[in-house]
Amino acid sequence: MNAQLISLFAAETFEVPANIAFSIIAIFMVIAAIRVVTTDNVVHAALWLMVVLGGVGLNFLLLQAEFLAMTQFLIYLGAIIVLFLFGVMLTRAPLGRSDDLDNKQRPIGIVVGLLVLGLVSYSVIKTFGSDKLDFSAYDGSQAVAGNNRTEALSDAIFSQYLIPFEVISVLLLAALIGAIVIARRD
Amino acid sequence: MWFLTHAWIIPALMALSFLLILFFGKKMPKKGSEIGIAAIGIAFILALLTAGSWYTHNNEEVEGHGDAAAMADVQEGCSNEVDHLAAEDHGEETEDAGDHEGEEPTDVGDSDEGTDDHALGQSDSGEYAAPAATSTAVASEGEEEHVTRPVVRCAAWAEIGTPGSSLITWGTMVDGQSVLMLVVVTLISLMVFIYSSEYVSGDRRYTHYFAFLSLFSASMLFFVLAQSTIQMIVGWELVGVCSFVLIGHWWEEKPNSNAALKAFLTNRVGDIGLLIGVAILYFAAGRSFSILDLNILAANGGISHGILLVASVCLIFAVMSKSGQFILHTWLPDAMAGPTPVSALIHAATMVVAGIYMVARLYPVFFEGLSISGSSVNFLAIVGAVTAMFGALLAFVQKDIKKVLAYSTISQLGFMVTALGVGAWTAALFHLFTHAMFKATLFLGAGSLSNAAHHSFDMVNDMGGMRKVLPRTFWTFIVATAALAGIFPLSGFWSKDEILAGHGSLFSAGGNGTYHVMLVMLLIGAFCTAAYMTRTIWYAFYGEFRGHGTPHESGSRITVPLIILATLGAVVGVLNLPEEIGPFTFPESISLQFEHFVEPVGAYFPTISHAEFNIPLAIFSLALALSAVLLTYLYYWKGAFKFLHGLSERNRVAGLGKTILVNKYYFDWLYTDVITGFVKGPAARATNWFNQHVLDGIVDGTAKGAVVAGQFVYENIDQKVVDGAVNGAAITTSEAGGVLRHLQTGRIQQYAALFFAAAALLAGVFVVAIG
Amino acid sequence: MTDFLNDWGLILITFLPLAGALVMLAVPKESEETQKTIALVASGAAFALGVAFLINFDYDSAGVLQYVVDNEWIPIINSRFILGIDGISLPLLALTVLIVPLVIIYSWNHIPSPGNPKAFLALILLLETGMVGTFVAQDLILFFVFFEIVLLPMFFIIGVWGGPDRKYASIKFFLFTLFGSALMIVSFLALYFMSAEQTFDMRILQELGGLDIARTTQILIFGGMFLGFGIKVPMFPFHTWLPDAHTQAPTQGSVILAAVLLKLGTYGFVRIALPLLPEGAQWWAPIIAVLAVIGIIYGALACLAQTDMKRLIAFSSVAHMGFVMLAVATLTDFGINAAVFGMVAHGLITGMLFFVAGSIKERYHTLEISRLGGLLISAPKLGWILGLSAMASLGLPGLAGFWGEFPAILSAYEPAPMLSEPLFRTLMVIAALGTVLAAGYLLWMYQRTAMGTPPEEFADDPEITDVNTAEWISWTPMLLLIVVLGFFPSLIFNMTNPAATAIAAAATGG
Amino acid sequence: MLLTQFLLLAAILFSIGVYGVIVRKNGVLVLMSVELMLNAVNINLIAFSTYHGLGGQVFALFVIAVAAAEVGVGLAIVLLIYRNRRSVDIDQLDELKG
Repeated sequence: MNAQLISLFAAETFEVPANIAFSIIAIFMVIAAIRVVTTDNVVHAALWLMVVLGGVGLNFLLLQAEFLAMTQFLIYLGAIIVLFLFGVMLTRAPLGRSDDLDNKQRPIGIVVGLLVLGLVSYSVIKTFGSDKLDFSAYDGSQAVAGNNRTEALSDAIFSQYLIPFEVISVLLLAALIGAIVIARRD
Repeated sequence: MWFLTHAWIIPALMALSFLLILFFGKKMPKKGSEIGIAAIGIAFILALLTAGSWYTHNNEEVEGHGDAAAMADVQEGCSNEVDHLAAEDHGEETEDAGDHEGEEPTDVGDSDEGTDDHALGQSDSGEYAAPAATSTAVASEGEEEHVTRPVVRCAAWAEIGTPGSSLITWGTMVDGQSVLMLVVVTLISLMVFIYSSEYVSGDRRYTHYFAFLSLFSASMLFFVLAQSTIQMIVGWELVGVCSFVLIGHWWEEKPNSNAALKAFLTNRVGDIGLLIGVAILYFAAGRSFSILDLNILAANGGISHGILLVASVCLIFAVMSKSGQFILHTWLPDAMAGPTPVSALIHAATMVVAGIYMVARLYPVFFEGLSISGSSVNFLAIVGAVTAMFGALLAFVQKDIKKVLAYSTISQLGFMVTALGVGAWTAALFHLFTHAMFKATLFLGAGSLSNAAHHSFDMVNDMGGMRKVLPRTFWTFIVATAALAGIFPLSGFWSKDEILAGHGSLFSAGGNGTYHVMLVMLLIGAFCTAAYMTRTIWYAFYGEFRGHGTPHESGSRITVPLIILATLGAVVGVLNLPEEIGPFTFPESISLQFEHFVEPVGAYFPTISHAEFNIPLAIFSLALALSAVLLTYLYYWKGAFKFLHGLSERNRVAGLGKTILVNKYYFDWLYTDVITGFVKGPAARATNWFNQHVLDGIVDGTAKGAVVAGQFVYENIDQKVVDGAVNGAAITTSEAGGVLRHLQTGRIQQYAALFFAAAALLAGVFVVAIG
Repeated sequence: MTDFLNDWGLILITFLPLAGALVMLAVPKESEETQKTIALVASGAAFALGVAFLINFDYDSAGVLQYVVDNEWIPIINSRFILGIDGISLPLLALTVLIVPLVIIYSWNHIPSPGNPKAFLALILLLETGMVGTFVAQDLILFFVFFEIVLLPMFFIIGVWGGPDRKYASIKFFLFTLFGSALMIVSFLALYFMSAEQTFDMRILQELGGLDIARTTQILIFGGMFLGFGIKVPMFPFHTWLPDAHTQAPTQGSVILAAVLLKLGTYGFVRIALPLLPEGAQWWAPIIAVLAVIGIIYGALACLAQTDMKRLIAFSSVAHMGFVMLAVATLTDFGINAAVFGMVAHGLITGMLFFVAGSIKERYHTLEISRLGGLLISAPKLGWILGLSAMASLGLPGLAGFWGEFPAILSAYEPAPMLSEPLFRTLMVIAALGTVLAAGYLLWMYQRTAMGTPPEEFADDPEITDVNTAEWISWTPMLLLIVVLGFFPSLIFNMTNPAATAIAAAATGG
Repeated sequence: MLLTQFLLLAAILFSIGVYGVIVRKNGVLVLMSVELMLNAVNINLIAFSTYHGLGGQVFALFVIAVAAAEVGVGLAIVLLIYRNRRSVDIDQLDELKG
């Protein structure tokens, strides 16, 4: 497939089903997210979170960031959720329902949340209005074909963003060690 | 010629011997003494060969004329003046005789043929006018022109100052005077080395002893051969330090190390004079240390009289310390704390005459500076005469045989200095020569005596009647004493008489000036010398043995050197027989040989006149000496002059005199207790107090002041004014905080809510108002 | 080889020790042998370079700077990174790179308490960089930087490894020298702003010869330098930090302090103050000479009152540096030659004396002269070495000390034409008197410590042993040099003479 | 597809996350809310990257990495708190109270 074909595919053929898919996914995600912050079962919260994260991954796919999507599935769904579940269990959180998961700031939380939402929505709509997505920036200077987008990504990581990448690796290492140091029994 | 140009081998050999003994001595079968004896033996033979070589060189027909020819053996670059002369002479020569090879002085190098050719070339090309700076002596004598041709070799030592004109050199300056000293030093050293191998055998530091004896010989020879004054300083100080080490040879005992220190420090005091004198002469001679330059300039009016006077007074100061002249003589008797052979070598025969040698070496400086000619008094002569007389008086009250000899040495050195002071240059050196022989004999004899008397030198309490047990020591001692007293025909008679005649006073004529007072003082000194030596012989050899144990004669390694030296001391007088004694005339071939050998004639030496031998003076001084011997003999042996016995106890004046003598004119008290005591005690303590309290006090005070000021600033300004403002602000803040603290719930989530709300509001302001 | 030396020689010799110090930081604290080896290798490499310089140096043109390195450094103040050596720098450079390895060898088994060879050796290497840099820097700011670098390691060496009173001594040392440095940098800045070129380049400034600065200004600027350098020398009356610092410093510190650090001051006078400010120098010369001679006599008298051996040697430094300063103050070629020789000789001899004193302290645990005695019996070789050093110190001919002392006295007889002859001649006589006092205090010290029989308390002390291997290795080169320089002074004078002649000419405006 | 739809979705998720952070008492749940916010940001990043090149994706990747680290450390802290206090109630952590 050449670049033209992709853009064609993206622009027209895929337009409607993608929008439909997005709507469904978005609804599920919003519901799931709300459940995450409102459910009274910790384990359920984790499971709902899984739904949200999966939705995010699907969104990535829609945005044609397939590598990121894969990463999202692998790391979030695979690793982080497991980590949360471990956390839940290790802290002896009540596995069933409990009435004591929220504090008394619910009104404040709602106000602040809506405030943030309103403001962000206002500025997003005001700024971008009805801009259409085009994926031309992905192709940029290089002719992209097949898997080459991932290739370009890796190129970007290991050339332009090499130093941040290294810093992140060190950070990961530090976090790893830090976590061990903090959590170990001594 | 080879020996004259390579005289440096002799001191180098001894220095090598020093190093060998120091590093390998202890491993040798005889602990290093054999290295020393072998080295000094070779050195002695070399010195004799050098002397022979000099004799031939000196008697060679002088080819060519003028000083340039005389200085032809001076290596290029060793002396600016000589180079100057040579260039001048050479210039004239090439003018007159165009056929000459034109051998430039620059390529002389070290080839002796070159210089000889140069001289030959001159003789070929006929007569030349003497250059400007020529010696009038040569010309005025008229007859045959005998000019001394010193052989000078040098090497660059260092260059300080404008390149090309301020080279400091070291090297050898060989002429009769230095050859004489070479022989004296090596001869006495050889005898002392042999003597020591028995005398100090089994000593705790036998090897070191020989090492430093070698080093001493090396330094002394280095000094004697010096080509520049700075080299003289080096040699001068090095012999000083060897003397220090050897006097303090048995440093475990405090008095010995005290004596060593005293010797070194006293010499250091004199060295101030040497350093300053040399500095003055260096600049006066146009930045040159070369002895030849100095002498040529001084002898020919190249240096102003005033400068020469100051320089010679400074140098006399140095002579006072090194040669034990009043008022810096006090170290010499104490120096007897060292082993006896050391006293013989260093403190009688060689090192102490370094001062005499230095004056003789730089004689033009003194001759011109002190106006010796035609005068009747000068500083040098006074110092010498005073020393000669008062030193001899001191010898009377000593109980220690070595101290008697030490004062005798001081007195005899006084004779030499006086001789130099009155212009009797040859006489001084001749006396130096003869004195070295018989005084070494006396010291070594004293050592032999103490060997028998259980290492005591107290002749009053531990000796007596030794003549039967120590016959060889006795007879050599007698001969040397007679020589010292100046009994005809032993060597001392001839040399002393020459000195006396040189005063140009009382019966004699032909001296450089008329030094009446000095002559009288020397005659008193000579009288005393004969008397105290007779006294010494009485105490040591006659009467009953007062010590304990059974004394015995020393071994052959002690007695053989004694016999050799005594023989020499007896006969060397013939080396300088006068030309005529009354009706007798000695053939030229045997008269005044010493003078011809030693005394330089030429541009680098002043014109001095020589006194004739004078029969009335000789008879008078001989009579004085004999009468002294006789009177003392009567006093001690026959118990005559009863009223004199115990006089000092009865008579106030005599008692006072004796007290003064016993206390050595209070010089020791003055130096040790008053001056040194003051410097070491109050002066040093005051300085230290000043340092600790005043200077350090200022420093510490400043620091403390800074701290106090800081504290003041801190307490008043910082704490009250600045802090006041700060505190005021703080109090306000704190009260406001008290109000606001209720906002601080510690609940993170509240903070988060506030944070998000605030952020959203702020962003809203931006978006709505600006965007 | 020549190219290499030209391009890299001076940079390497200056910074190799620093590199060694940095490498040493990476070595774990426990592996002391490695640390010592690194220190030795670094300073040894510097020494090898020093030897290469000595061999390749062009002695015929010792009066001009050689091996010049000239790079941009701080363009905003027109300060450049200029290194170079001439006949004045070279002997001192050689002395420095010789002494430091010897000190490190000596430290092999003499690390002073409280131990920690890593820090100790690293500080010594840092010190070496500072000292070498001072001798080769040809830019005033660069010179100042190196001059100050020296201060800190020495402060720590005294303050950490010193004797019981180390805090007082180290702070005194630090503040004293810092005070001088402050005035010195002010002088440098004044020189910069006053001179036409607005540069710190000593070569240019020397060429200008202060011609464009008014006489009174020169005198003031020289005054600042006088304090800065004079404190370091140290000259009377700024010397009081020296005895305390020496007494409290560990042996190695004392040796470096005496051997090299004091020379920074005199070197500053010769290299900077005299040629850059001729008229100031001529005004100050009599004052310097008088203070120098007071220092000679004063130091000697103070020595006589000391009861502690190290303190005595410290005061003798005051006296000896007095000779050096007297020679400098004559403003003659003779004097400056004598001064540089005197610096080298004093470095070797007093360094040696401090080494011996340190070894005695280690064996006897005291330096109280009245308690010592009989060293020649207890440890004969140590005693002889002390004797030789003492003899060299009192200016015995045939040993190195003489060639610093005698020419100094000599030069005072005929100072530069614009100086008062009677004054300098009087000073000459007084200075000569100082040589007698020097003999006095050194020999009395020697008599009381080395001669006689050992006192009861030390009679059979098994700790009192003779010179050991490390000591032999570190001392032999110094002892040899003391003797060799005594007989062949031209080894030094060959280097210094052309340079000294040039400086004397610059200082007298000729 | 419009850019805005993704951005709005992200905004909603973010606000919900903010709500969760403010309201939830259990430490683990707070962390989950934080994850919500981070994912919202990621969506934004990817959406914008369609305009501006791969940088956005790269940063999203980094955010994921950092989030993983954050979760790790955060959970460790929560664990520690639990171990010390037998509770993960954030309400009780009021040492910061003035």
